[in-house]
Amino acid sequence: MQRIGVFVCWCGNNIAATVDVERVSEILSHEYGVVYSTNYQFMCSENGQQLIKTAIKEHNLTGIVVCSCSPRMHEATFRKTAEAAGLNPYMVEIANIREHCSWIHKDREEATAKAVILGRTAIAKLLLNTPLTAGEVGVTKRALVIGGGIAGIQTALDIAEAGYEVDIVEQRATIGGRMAQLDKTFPTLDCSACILTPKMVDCAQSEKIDILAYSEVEEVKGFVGNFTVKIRRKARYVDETKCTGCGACMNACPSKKGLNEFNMNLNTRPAIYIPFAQAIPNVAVIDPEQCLKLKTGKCGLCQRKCEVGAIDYTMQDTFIERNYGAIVVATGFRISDLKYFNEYGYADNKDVITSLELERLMNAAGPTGGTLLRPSDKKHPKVITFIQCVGSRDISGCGKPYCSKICCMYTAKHAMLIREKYPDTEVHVFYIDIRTPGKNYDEFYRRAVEQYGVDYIKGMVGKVYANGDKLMVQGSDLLNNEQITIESDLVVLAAAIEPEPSVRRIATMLSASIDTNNFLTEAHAKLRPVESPTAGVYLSGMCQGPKDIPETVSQASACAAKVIGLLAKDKLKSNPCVSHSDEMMCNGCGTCANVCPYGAITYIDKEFRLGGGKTETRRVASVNEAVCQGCGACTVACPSGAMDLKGFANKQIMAEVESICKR
Amino acid sequence: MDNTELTNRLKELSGTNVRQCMKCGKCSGRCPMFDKMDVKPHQFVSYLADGKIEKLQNSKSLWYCLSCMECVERCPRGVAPAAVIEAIRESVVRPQGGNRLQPEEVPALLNDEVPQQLIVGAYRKYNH
Amino acid sequence: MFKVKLTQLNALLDALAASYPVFAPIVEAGEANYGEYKAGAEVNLFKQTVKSAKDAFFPQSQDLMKFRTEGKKIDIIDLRRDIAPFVIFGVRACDVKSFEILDRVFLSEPVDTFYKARREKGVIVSLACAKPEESCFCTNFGIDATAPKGDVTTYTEGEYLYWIPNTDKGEQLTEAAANVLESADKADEKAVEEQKKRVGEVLRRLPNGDLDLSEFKPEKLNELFNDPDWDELSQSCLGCGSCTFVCPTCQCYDIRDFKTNDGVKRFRCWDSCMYTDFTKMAAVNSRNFQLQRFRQRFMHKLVYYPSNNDGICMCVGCGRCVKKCPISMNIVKVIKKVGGKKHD
Amino acid sequence: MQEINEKYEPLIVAFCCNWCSYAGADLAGSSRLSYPANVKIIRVPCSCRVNPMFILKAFQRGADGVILCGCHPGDCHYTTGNYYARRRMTMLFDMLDYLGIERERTRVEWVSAAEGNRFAAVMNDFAAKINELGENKRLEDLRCKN
Amino acid sequence: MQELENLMIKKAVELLDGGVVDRVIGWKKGEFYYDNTPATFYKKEELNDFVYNGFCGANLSKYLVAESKKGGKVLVFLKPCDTYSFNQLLTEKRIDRDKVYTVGIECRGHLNIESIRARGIEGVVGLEEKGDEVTVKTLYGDAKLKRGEVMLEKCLSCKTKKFAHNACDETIVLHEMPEEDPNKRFSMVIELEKMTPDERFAFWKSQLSKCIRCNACRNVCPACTCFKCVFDNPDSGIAAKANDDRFEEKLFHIIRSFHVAGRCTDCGECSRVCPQNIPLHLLNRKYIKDINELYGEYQAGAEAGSRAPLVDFREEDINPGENLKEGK
Repeated sequence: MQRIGVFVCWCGNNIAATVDVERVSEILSHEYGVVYSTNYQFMCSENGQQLIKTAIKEHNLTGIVVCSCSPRMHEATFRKTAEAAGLNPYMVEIANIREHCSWIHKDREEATAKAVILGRTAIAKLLLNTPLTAGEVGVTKRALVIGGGIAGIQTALDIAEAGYEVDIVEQRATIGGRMAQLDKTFPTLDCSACILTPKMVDCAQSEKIDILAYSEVEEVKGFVGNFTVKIRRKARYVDETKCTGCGACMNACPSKKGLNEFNMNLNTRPAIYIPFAQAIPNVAVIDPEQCLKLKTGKCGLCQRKCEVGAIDYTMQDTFIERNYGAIVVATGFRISDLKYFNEYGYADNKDVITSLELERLMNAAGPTGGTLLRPSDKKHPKVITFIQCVGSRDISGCGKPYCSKICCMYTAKHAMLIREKYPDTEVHVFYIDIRTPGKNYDEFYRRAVEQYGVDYIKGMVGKVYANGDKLMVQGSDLLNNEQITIESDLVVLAAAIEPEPSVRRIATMLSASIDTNNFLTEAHAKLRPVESPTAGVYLSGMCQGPKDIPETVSQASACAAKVIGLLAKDKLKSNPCVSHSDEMMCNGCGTCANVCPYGAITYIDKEFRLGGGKTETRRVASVNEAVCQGCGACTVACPSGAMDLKGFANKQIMAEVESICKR
Repeated sequence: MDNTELTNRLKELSGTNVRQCMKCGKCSGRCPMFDKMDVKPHQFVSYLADGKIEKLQNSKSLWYCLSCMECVERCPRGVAPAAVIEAIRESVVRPQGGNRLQPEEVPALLNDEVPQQLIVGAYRKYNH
Repeated sequence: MFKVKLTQLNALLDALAASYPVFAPIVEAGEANYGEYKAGAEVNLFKQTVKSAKDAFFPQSQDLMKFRTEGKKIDIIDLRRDIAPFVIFGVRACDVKSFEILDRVFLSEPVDTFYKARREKGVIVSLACAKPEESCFCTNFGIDATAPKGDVTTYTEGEYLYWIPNTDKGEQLTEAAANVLESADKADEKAVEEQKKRVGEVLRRLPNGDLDLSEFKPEKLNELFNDPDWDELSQSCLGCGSCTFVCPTCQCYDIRDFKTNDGVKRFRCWDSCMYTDFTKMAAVNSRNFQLQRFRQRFMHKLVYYPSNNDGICMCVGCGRCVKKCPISMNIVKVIKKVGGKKHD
Repeated sequence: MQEINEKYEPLIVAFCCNWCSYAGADLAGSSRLSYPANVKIIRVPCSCRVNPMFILKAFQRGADGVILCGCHPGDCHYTTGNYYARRRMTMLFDMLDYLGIERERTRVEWVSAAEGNRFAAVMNDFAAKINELGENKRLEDLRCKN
Repeated sequence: MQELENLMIKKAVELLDGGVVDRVIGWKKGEFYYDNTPATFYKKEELNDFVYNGFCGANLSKYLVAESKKGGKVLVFLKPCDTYSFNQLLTEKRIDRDKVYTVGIECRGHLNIESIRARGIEGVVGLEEKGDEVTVKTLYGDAKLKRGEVMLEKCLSCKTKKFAHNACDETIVLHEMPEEDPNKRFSMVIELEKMTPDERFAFWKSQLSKCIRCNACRNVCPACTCFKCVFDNPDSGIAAKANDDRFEEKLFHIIRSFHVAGRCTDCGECSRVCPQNIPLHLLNRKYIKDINELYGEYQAGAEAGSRAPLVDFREEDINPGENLKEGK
């Protein structure tokens, strides 16, 4: 039997002017369960709160209803008041008689009658309240960053800076990611490697950062603050602790025909290789598909050449398991497949290349040593045509519906760099729209046009076909309303970018939601842009959506700030208004987990007594209270009504309905 | 039929959503008959979107379009300029009554110069 | 004996309805059920009603009382109402017999006053069967479907409904319908006799007209209870209540409260021993498995009730459950299987 | 008819999600935008918390109209809640309509925390509609009326 | 039919003998040919009572929920429409697939004794099926009927005679089964939609007022496998046992159809078992039709593991009631 206290607030004149507060507290004092009812000028004031505290103690109240302003305003205040008087803070209900009553109704009778009903409804709900306690869980003070590109590096560095340990898991043999492949960066045109590699070195040197390169996440268990992650360390066949990165093995290797992924397959590398000069870790790796020793058992030259004995052909994948408090996804992007765009002849003509290939062709460490030469005949191209929006903004099903965001800027960069270095080169750019929002971005693009004389053509290319050693680029020039054909030596496609495909697997493991384009979904597009809806999972860089380097770095740091905020806590206090499943009624059908945006629901097998000495094992839902955010989607999806929401239980809401409808 | 009604009817007849066009001009970039056309393929889409039907109905382009579907095939927005042209063409042809190309007339019209595609297109255009 | 043309059935009912509320087999959305007759209603005397006639005396839901809280006071309000005499029309012999079975439960001490009030005011107009069905097995329970009792007995033959008052109540009813009823003659009496003979012949060859009930004796209660065949018989039972709700003799009920906008109403409603919450008590349920509940139904009808009521079975062979069971499991199959072997 | 309408005081239950619509109602309040007093609001965490059972319960108890307000699609505090609510309510409304129950008695509106004006306008409009429709007869439970 | 039955028995014997399964779920002969009962057979000899004739409309898949909790493996015979329920139960993890051996069987549509009675043919004591003809023996003489006249509603508007994907370990099909049009089942729904709200209200009022709350529809429904139904749970706030007010039936049937919306495979059992012959399938089909139209074609149970439309969404879904506005 509850003992309820009712406190009607005048809110000065805000409520009292239109609601007869005296009468409201009088009428409510007769409600079932109410043992004390009063009214006061300002309940939220020091004195008002004292009044409540005294009443709770004097009348042994088990719950209170405050008829006042919106719960969004002072629910927290009155919960604290109740707690201070020894009452469970969730035994407090607010009847909103200001915003929802006194402020909107002029008729005093009408407003008073409504206030009574709202008060009565709050009492009806409170009668069914149960004390709730916020759960507490510890936090493992270590973060995992999945992906070692600029996003992952920046996030890891910032977290390490704050004093927390971070692991970077990188699927490739080195960290650095896509940015390491770039030549120059817009809009300042500084050398990509020059700004990236120091950060890579910082990572390697940080005591707090553990780089797990050539590794993949295998399994994720747990929840915010308490993840357990199994990581596969792929066999390198080179002992990381011994290898000095001297490169002797590379020279010794007889199998030199492997395509160099770092150079976008534009040249070759040996079977044992270091991806690039500044690789971190600077350790060789053997391509098992290419290595003669691993394939045929005959060779072993590199092992003989290695002075430190780092090479081990018997190496196997190993697994490690670590605990983390937070997980950052920074899996990045790749260039999308152009197989549906044969009108541009990418597959048929060596001299039709993607922009990322052009980066390598222009880079001093690239296949041509930085001299721009056509892949086909190694001649200097005299006419270069760029095509924008290849596969972006395409809803025909062949490409991506979104704008890849970075192409306008990097194309302007390429055009400018080429005109700068090879002034005799003619550069044309077919564009649909030029999108250059960003600090100094539009100025940059205009410089390409005005200062470097790049020919921008508003229109799209219809087809590219070879004519001798020339590439004929036929397209429309919409401003001149002409169809033009440009005889070019090199065609560069600004291909759409897409999320790194492995992200799908990772998102599933993390139960982080993913959109139709495979970009991870943020918890709130505007207000929580670096968090996944799954608590404890954060998003950094391109995995969340197309963005350039400055934006990636800012997001990475924002993400780090969020992670630090989490790791700084010793305990996580969870919102106690969460779902819970009545195991006796749960069918284990799996419907609830389908609608849970947070992956808070799992299923466990449990034994039940059936009576008559019989038992049976049933699959039942189990809600992780630390992860559940209390939206209630599962409660309605559940056909048996086993799922209910604490604080907003079925019975409570129905009691409110009944109370309102009582005439 | 007032203009809005006609425009809507033609939009419906074309079966394509002209609002999806992002004005990239790829259709015109691909069109093999571009030079012969007074109104260009991309303009068919934007004129229809704007309800400028008369201009389209009076254009020579109507009769130059081969219905080769080059413009349709790789439109990134799933718009079909050829279908727009077809719709406009029908709006002109239908009121003319039965003066269409008959199958038996085709052999006489054939010679080595005429591209196959044109014959296919002609059937499509004049024989329904 | 009186008669009225079947085409004048509604006129007859209108005449009765002028003085009494009349419950008759009314067709609604293709099915016949007892319902209050209103002028123009479609009455079908040839179709077996889905629900039995027991609703007239023992409605599926019935208000008992109401609690009203005012402030912190509680008022208890009796919801018993005076019942005016009413007519229940077209009751077949099996259903007439079922009233006797219900009476033994509700009218023995302590008397169920709600039932008694209705039972006393009911005027029963019975109807002889003209065309028994294969599902009928009333003959096993000493019922003559051609000669139902009741305050008035009626027959449908040819184009007439024949009307024979049996009791004072029946005579009064005849008065009320005097304007519609005409006197019958010798030929009419002969027609009725011939129908009885004809139908009697059909009743004799009913496929389940002669079941062996000899095994169901109180002294064999334990053996019957422990019969291993209950398992198989109950295995496919869905646990729905259709057999119990169409049954004229099932009389289990539940008492529930309903929160209205003005206090709490306490009502009773039919319960079914097939339901999982049957005999659910505060702490436990004594029948946790469908086998137990299934067995309860048939043991009740064939053993428990007869042992307390002079050997009378709690079944009238109306065949409704035989027709309506979703999985075609029924009392006949139970009698044949369990009663078909010795329990010593 | 006129007489009955005069006596008839429609009862409207409004379920509002805590993050958008309830805040929108608060804003309507602080902007002193009035709407009929027979609209009573029940706060729920998200529109997806609203079970069709609640709506039917309200009608059973004598409500004449039920409205559900949530964040605009895409703006859900819990990212996807209102998408589920949208499908559920679409289905429920279809069924009520199919059973011949007046389609205007139930409604879903998306009201953001900034749309105080809209909240008041929606409630005024809905209340006027329910007033026009008259008493809820098709989904009433007579036991609740006396 | 006889040939099919023989093959089924042969298959059952083979699997029992081979130790693949230790019991068989099928139909057991009744008294009158039309009253077959679902039953479990443990021994070869018991299969003498095994039957497969035109009155095996009952969907056996729901029994597997309880069966797969027991030890051993069970053989079940599934008609094409039953395989959808089976898959749906797999989706909802109600059946342990490893404990069930499924044999899909040919179906020509099953018969309805109620339809035969509704034709005034009473006292049916036996039947004979020959091709498309059904001979009915009654206490009052014989009658001949066409199969198509007396089929179960669910068979008259059969959605498909194709087995659901991956549902059957093997199939026994002797004759080619006709292609069915999955949309023909919506004709009555469309007819109702065309009525005015008043007419619809009158229709449903008349139909639902017959409901006796026997729960047969719920208990037979393969989508209703809750340990405790909300209507039996006093804590749910809507528990009810009796038709105390007309509102109850509406509430019961609205909530029940809503709970199975997107999960109902349209097996038609609810209507088959209703003692008052309420066309309950029309409620479920309304949901199916609306889901198909608003959220894309979806057949529950076609694919085990598929995501039900009500636990899914698209950003561009319509707003509630939008499809009901005047003129739409």
